[in-house]
Amino acid sequence: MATQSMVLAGFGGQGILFAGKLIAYAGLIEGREVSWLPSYGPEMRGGTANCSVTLSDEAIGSPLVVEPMVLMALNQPSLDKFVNAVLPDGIILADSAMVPNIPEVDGVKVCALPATTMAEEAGLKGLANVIMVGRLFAETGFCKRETLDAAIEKCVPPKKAAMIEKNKQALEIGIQSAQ
Amino acid sequence: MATQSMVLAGFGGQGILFAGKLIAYAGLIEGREVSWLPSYGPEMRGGTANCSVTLSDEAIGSPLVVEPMVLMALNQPSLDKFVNAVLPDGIILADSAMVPNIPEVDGVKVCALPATTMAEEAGLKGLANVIMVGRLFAETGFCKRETLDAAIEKCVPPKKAAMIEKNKQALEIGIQSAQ
Amino acid sequence: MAEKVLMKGNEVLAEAALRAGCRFFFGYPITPQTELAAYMSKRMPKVGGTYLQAESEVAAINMVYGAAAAGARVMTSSSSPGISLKGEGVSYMAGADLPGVIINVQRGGPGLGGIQPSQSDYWQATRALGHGDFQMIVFAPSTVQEMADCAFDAFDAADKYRMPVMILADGMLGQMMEPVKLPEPRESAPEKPWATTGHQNKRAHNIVNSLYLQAEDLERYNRERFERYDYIKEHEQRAEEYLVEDADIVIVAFGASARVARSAVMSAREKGIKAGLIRPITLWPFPTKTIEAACSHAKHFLSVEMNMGQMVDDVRLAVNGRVPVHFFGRTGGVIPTPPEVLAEIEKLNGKAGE
Amino acid sequence: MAEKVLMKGNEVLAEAALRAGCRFFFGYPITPQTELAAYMSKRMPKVGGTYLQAESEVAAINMVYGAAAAGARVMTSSSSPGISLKGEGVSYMAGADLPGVIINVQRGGPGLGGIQPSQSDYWQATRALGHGDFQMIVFAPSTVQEMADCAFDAFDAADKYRMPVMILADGMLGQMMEPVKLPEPRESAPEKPWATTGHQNKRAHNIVNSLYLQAEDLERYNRERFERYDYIKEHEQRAEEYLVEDADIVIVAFGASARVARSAVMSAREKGIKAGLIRPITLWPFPTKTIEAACSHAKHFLSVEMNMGQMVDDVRLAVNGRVPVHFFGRTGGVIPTPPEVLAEIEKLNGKAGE
Amino acid sequence: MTETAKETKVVFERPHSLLPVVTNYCPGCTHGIVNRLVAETMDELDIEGKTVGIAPVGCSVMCYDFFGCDMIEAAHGRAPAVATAVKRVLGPDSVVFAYQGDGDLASIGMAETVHAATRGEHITIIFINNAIYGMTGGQMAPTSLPNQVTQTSPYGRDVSTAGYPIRVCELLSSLDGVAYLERVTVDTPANIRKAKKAIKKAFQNQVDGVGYSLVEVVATCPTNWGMTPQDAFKWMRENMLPYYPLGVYKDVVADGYANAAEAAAARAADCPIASGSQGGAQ
Amino acid sequence: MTETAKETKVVFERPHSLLPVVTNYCPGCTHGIVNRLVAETMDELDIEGKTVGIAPVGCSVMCYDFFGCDMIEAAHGRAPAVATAVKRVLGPDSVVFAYQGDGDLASIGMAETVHAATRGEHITIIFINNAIYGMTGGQMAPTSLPNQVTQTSPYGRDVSTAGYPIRVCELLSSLDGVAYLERVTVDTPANIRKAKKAIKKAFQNQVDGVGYSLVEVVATCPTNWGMTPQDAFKWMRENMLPYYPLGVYKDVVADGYANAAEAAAARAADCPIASGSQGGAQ
Amino acid sequence: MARMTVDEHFCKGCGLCVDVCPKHIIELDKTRITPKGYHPAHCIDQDACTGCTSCAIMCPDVAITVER
Amino acid sequence: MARMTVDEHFCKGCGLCVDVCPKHIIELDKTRITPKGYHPAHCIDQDACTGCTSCAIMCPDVAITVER
Ligand SMILES: Cc1ncc(C[n+]2csc(CCOP(=O)(O)OP(=O)(O)O)c2C)c(N)n1
Ligand SMILES: Cc1ncc(C[n+]2csc(CCOP(=O)(O)OP(=O)(O)O)c2C)c(N)n1
Ligand code: SF4
Ligand code: SF4
Ligand code: SF4
Ligand code: SF4
Ligand code: SF4
Ligand code: SF4
Ligand SMILES: [Mg+2]
Ligand SMILES: [Mg+2]
Repeated sequence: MATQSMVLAGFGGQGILFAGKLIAYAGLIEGREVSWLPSYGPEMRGGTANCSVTLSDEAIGSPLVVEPMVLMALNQPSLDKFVNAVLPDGIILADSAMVPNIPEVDGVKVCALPATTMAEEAGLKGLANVIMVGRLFAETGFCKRETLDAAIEKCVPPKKAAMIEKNKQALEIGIQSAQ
Repeated sequence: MATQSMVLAGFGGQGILFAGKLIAYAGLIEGREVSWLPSYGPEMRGGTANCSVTLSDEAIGSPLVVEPMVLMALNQPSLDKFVNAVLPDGIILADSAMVPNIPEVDGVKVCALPATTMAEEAGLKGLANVIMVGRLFAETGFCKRETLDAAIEKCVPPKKAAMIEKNKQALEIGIQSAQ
Repeated sequence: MAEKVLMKGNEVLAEAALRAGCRFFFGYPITPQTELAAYMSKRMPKVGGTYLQAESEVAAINMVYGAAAAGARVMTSSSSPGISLKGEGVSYMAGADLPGVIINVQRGGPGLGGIQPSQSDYWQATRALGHGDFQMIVFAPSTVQEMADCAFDAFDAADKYRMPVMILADGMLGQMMEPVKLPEPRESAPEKPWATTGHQNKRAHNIVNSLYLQAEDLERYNRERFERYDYIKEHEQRAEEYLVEDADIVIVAFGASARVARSAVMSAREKGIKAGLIRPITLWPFPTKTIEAACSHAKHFLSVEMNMGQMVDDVRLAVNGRVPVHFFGRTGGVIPTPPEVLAEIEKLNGKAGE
Repeated sequence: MAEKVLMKGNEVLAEAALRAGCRFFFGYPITPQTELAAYMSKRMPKVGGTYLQAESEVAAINMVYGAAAAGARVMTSSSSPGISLKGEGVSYMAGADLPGVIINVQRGGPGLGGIQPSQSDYWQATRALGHGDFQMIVFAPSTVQEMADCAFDAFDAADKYRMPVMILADGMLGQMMEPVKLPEPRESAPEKPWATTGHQNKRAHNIVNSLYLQAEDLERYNRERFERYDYIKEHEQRAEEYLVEDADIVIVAFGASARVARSAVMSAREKGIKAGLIRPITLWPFPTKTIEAACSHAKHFLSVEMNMGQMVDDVRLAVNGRVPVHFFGRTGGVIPTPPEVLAEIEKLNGKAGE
Repeated sequence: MTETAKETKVVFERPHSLLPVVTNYCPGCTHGIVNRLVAETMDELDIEGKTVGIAPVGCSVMCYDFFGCDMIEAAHGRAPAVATAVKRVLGPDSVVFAYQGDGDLASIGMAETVHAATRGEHITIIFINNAIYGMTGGQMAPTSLPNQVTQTSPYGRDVSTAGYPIRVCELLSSLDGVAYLERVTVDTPANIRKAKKAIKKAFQNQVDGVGYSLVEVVATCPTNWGMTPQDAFKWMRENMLPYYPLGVYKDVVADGYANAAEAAAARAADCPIASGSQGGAQ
Repeated sequence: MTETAKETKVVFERPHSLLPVVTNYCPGCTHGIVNRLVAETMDELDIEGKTVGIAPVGCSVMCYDFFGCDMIEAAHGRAPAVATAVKRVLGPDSVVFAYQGDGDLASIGMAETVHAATRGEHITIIFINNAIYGMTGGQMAPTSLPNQVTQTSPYGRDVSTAGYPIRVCELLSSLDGVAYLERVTVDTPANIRKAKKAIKKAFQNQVDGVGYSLVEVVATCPTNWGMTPQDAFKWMRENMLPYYPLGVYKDVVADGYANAAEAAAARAADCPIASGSQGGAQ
Repeated sequence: MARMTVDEHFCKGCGLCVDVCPKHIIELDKTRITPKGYHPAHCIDQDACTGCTSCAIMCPDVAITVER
Repeated sequence: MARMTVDEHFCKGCGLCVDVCPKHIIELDKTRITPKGYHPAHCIDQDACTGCTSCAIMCPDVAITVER
């Protein structure tokens, strides 16, 4: 499979880094080369957070994704910041509950889904990020389906069994949203 | 006049650095190149002190005199330390009141004078160092006679007029001791 | 065999140090090495070790000095401004022949600078972290896996040669996660008969010291130390070569920038340009032998750094005029991109025939 | 015209700084720069200036930072271990574009080392006193007279280029007395509209700062600074040449060791050996032009230093492989003697025809 | 505002000395309150134009962008040294303050803190004690409480290995150079008014040449304590205030002296040389 | 000695823990006396074999050659940091002491001093306050008296610019980690005996795990004070002792606690988290 | 007639003003989100405002102006 | 029968023992100078020595041994 390069971005607290980790673990489980790089911004709170994730079958050079195949944006400033960097034939996923203004982009597929609202409605508050990952899977098939569940088991501490279930649910909602 | 290189050495408190300064000032007054370098030993008190003095008509290279033309030794350890470094045709001046054991050295002139005793007898306690400079002048003529007095006036603060006189006296005693 | 896990570079440095037998960590918080200290504070109490947050970087390095004197495997970590404060202490370690590992997860400078990744402490690490004639061995890992491996090598080298050893990382390597297979924990610890552990009335007292008031004594000790350095230069140079064998254009890059350079070399090869990469793994001793070997076919050297041009001096010293040496760098925390480096390669390729 | 007086190098640095308009001195005692601070403590109160003994070298350099920010001509002095502690502060000065003069009266290292003269902080001074991409101008006087002159040049350069400037002396120069003609006191002080003096409600607030959280901003400031550095490299290189014109063997030496080398060159010439001396007066910028010019006739370069070989790298970089470059040094506080250096020259002379 | 302006006037607005800049502080962070109090003080004493502020390294590092006076960003912990020099250069007519966090002031900067205090520098220190390293993400501070969980005391601060918190006002109170020390907090409007009074006094002391003044503000860090701003105040009241009692720890004027120098002289009255009645050593 | 040995026995001789080495101290310097007292203590407590001493940078730098125990020479001012680490490595069975001058301990090393104290490190500090930088030739120390003439206060220490001397025992007494602080002097055999008692107690405390102990010795520097050893003692008695009163400044055991930890806990009794009755922040 | 206004450019939705208002007339507007991602405070009953300034004194972001 | 002896290898002639001896039986020997340049202390009346050890306690250079 070709190298997948992604940028995930949103407000701090929206679970951007966790979403990236989930994807990275999926790569790891499938034995691929993986890198995950957070933007560790200014040494203070607030503002936006983003991370670069790369999955590849070859050794990964720079882990900083400047021109992503995939942009996952959970707020407006993040979308605005990265929208023009997405590669031709790339894909943009935006949480339309948080991003009022989602533009069309030539040669790029844009998926808008109200993940935050969907999460709240499903009793999965705070898991919009995972819904987005589900949708990303549905759109790109960046890994096998079962790998995703395994990745969640890696990323959520075993003690929090209930959370594992909820995460899987969120994933499924995201996947289903593509139908 | 050729370059004169000297090492003056003794216990701390015997006025070694002052003697060197006197000689250096004599050189300065006569418009020569001059350097004066103390050994600033370990950062604690006690032990021996020495300094290198060079007078020259050309720019002075290393101010550290390793092979002196003149060694002025005011105690035994200092004499022992430097005696073998003196150049052929050089001269050693030793205060025989402080240096019990003054060897002969091939090709080097050795002058022993009991400067400390002479100083005490003349009521010039603490000026053995200047007596030694006087003798050095008598032996080598490293400057003009009147320059020596001028050097003393430079080195002793004008406030201490009495000291200036005593220093001049000590010089004279040193000079006379060579007759 | 241990399975691969995803971990941040900073955490891997910490975990690998523990596995290498490090039981004493003294540090002071600073971005972007935070996770390293946080990890240590969690794990040390569990393994009977000591995590101590010192009052400052100055105190931390002097604690390293003390723990090393007492015979421990000990480490500190910081980032650029904090490393500057350790200069005196590291010089004391060198002067007293004490082993210890210092981690610098570099950020942009000078001054408070920024907190984005940088390589602008190269000179400080390889030439003069402190005053006086001394060197440290400097490892420059380029992947999270290599960070784990370097930690072992660093402790071993420190003890073997009785000297401070630095791992020069940067914010990118420290913050990123990659799969890593952690080395098996080390059991045995080296003997240190010189350590000040209390003589138990069984031997003469040991002294750990760097003061020699007689210049001749100090010179003798310095020369002995430099004989060790010569041995290290001969035996410990390390570099990775990537497509260098037939390369016209040889990039030299370490750490984070080497990853970027590697991508650029791949692209260049795709375009038919014979580019290659020498990646120093030890910055001191600098892998001069590898550079020299490449002089036979290289038409250009290009040093790619995340600074204003520092390692390029070492490349020039090794090349010694035989081939032109060029520099490309970004500073202040900007990470160069593969296309930028590729553009430099293409520029040189244009010149190659001249 | 002022008459010549006999003064110690340390005292001359102090007096000349005062005459150059320095009215703020912050220091911490250390041998062998003691007389400098003592002199300042005597004289400053008499001229309405401030002598303040700081609690440490760290505090002292940060006081220099503060005084410079407030627009003063300010200086600190120390010796090797104390200079290491100033690294962070100097890097901050560079990052905030603050002028100030730092004196290093070097002693033997590493560690506590010794108190005899040394040149083993060359790399630290010219490459990396602190973290990050920055440089200082470094003056290396070789006589007491030149110490007086350098003090003026140092303050002027610091203000002109808004950067820290170092005078790199050593224990020998600091402790020795030579005749000196002190420069006339300077009257005018440069305008510093950027200084934080209180805006008196007349202008926007001034900020002295080195923090740039956006990597691109930090890069821009760094690049601007390096453009200044390039200008300085072009315009401020200084060196003295002695019998270089026809020399086969060109010694490169600065400060105290240049005096020794000069004696050796004289002896060599007496023996009919065509030796010459290039004496860098600025160590950064290094006088590469002078070195390069000598490449046309030199058969050998010999770098003579009071360390284990540091400046020799800069000579090699300038020579760039055109001529063999050799090194002779003593370390730990041992001052090389003219006969030793002569012996090295003779050795090279034997090779000269090869 | 324009319509109602005839009848009403503005009774609270942003002080002039606080620039209209959005701070980098987290929501509910006490740094913002204290920044404002300092700015109000500058306005009320009309000293913005002759004041130079020193920003620390800590969450308040960028206060150089917030205060209207001239500002200097100091190295971590060295603000007192920087302030010392600035005051020496600009002289008694200037006003120099440093704004520091607990890591900055009481850990790495302890030597500079003690020495600026003992020298009796005519400067004002505003000290924010939030029991944590805020900027770097919540490590243990010298003032973190026993058993307090932080990033680097994950099992709670174990005083047997990590040591005891430092009470800064108590520590500095023995030093002769110190004129005024008060510990305040800002959890309610009433306490904020008291804090303001203390801060104003600390600046006024400088204007009057009384000596070194420091105000310690017991503060919160909602983000790194992992609490809402409201809960953070509650936790602070319950745990920090018993450990760091509010109040005046030193006030030489209240003690009946004109300034720190007079108080120090009284304390050294038995010492001949200190009383000037005898030549020095040497 | 051999002849008279039948009838007499040696009642005073060089302690075993003090090697038969001529020190670098000046004639009449109190460093020599205190070095001996430390060595006697090691002999009497039989701890030479498990003791590691930390030498400072100062006139006593070379005490690594004088003491019979293992020795480490620390960077100027950093002895407490070095001692901290050594003690942590060697554990409670070891004895670690630092021997420091006033420049070393109270100037450049102030942060390390305060923090080792507040951490309650189980170490012993012997602090020689001779009101001067001896080793570097007589510069002003943080403890130099007001008006004292030194190389860098040539017109007498002007407290208005050079600041006030620091009283170290008073300063450290507010810190919870501290178990024992006493100020002594060594100008007479009687005072030397008292000093010995204090030093021995400071070591015994460490053996017993009571906590951080520091003994400040008001000392002389005949050389840099420019006096005979005898006159130096006189000057010290007249000027230093009024400024630095002798006595015990803290003794948690005398206060009825088993150790510093107990005393600290009592002081923090009102603070829920410090008393362990509540979880931490976060 | 008193009046408090919140400058949403500065407000970070910390809610400290909400708790401190003796008249309980401040709320965070959960329906809105500022460009920085916060729910801004606003006065829900201007007429009840006494102009006591408590909210403004408490506000860490100096987002509140009070007129009276 | 008490006895004090001075080891001249250590004595620096500081005179502190001289002042402290209650029997006034210690003097510096002005006629002699040690290799380090000091006039060493010596007991001028061993019979008067009480062995009180004051001199030894005071001696900064641990040059004195006292027997009793
Ligand atoms: C020399 C140095 N060491 C460490 C740091 C990293 N650092 C930045 S802020 C900070 C601590 C901030 O804590 P505090 O002073 O309590 O301020 P707060 O953020 O809590 O307001 C540290 C350790 C640095 N910038 N420089
Ligand atoms: C970093 C550093 N700064 C300064 C010095 C120089 N220095 C050596 S000893 C000393 C002060 C000694 O004074 P003190 O601690 O009072 O000890 P004393 O000699 O009086 O016993 C200083 C400043 C040094 N060696 N290292
Ligand atoms: S991290 Fe804490 S101290 Fe820093 S701004 Fe946020 S709440 Fe305030
Ligand atoms: S200089 Fe002073 S402190 Fe140092 S050894 Fe001499 S008398 Fe003692
Ligand atoms: S206190 Fe200020 S920042 Fe917080 S919600 Fe109210 S207006 Fe907004
Ligand atoms: S001014 Fe007083 S009454 Fe009005 S909104 Fe603010 S707190 Fe409430
Ligand atoms: S006290 Fe000791 S050193 Fe001093 S004179 Fe007496 S024996 Fe000698
Ligand atoms: S032991 Fe006592 S009596 Fe004997 S010499 Fe010493 S001080 Fe005098
Ligand atoms: Mg804090
Ligand atoms: Mg002292």
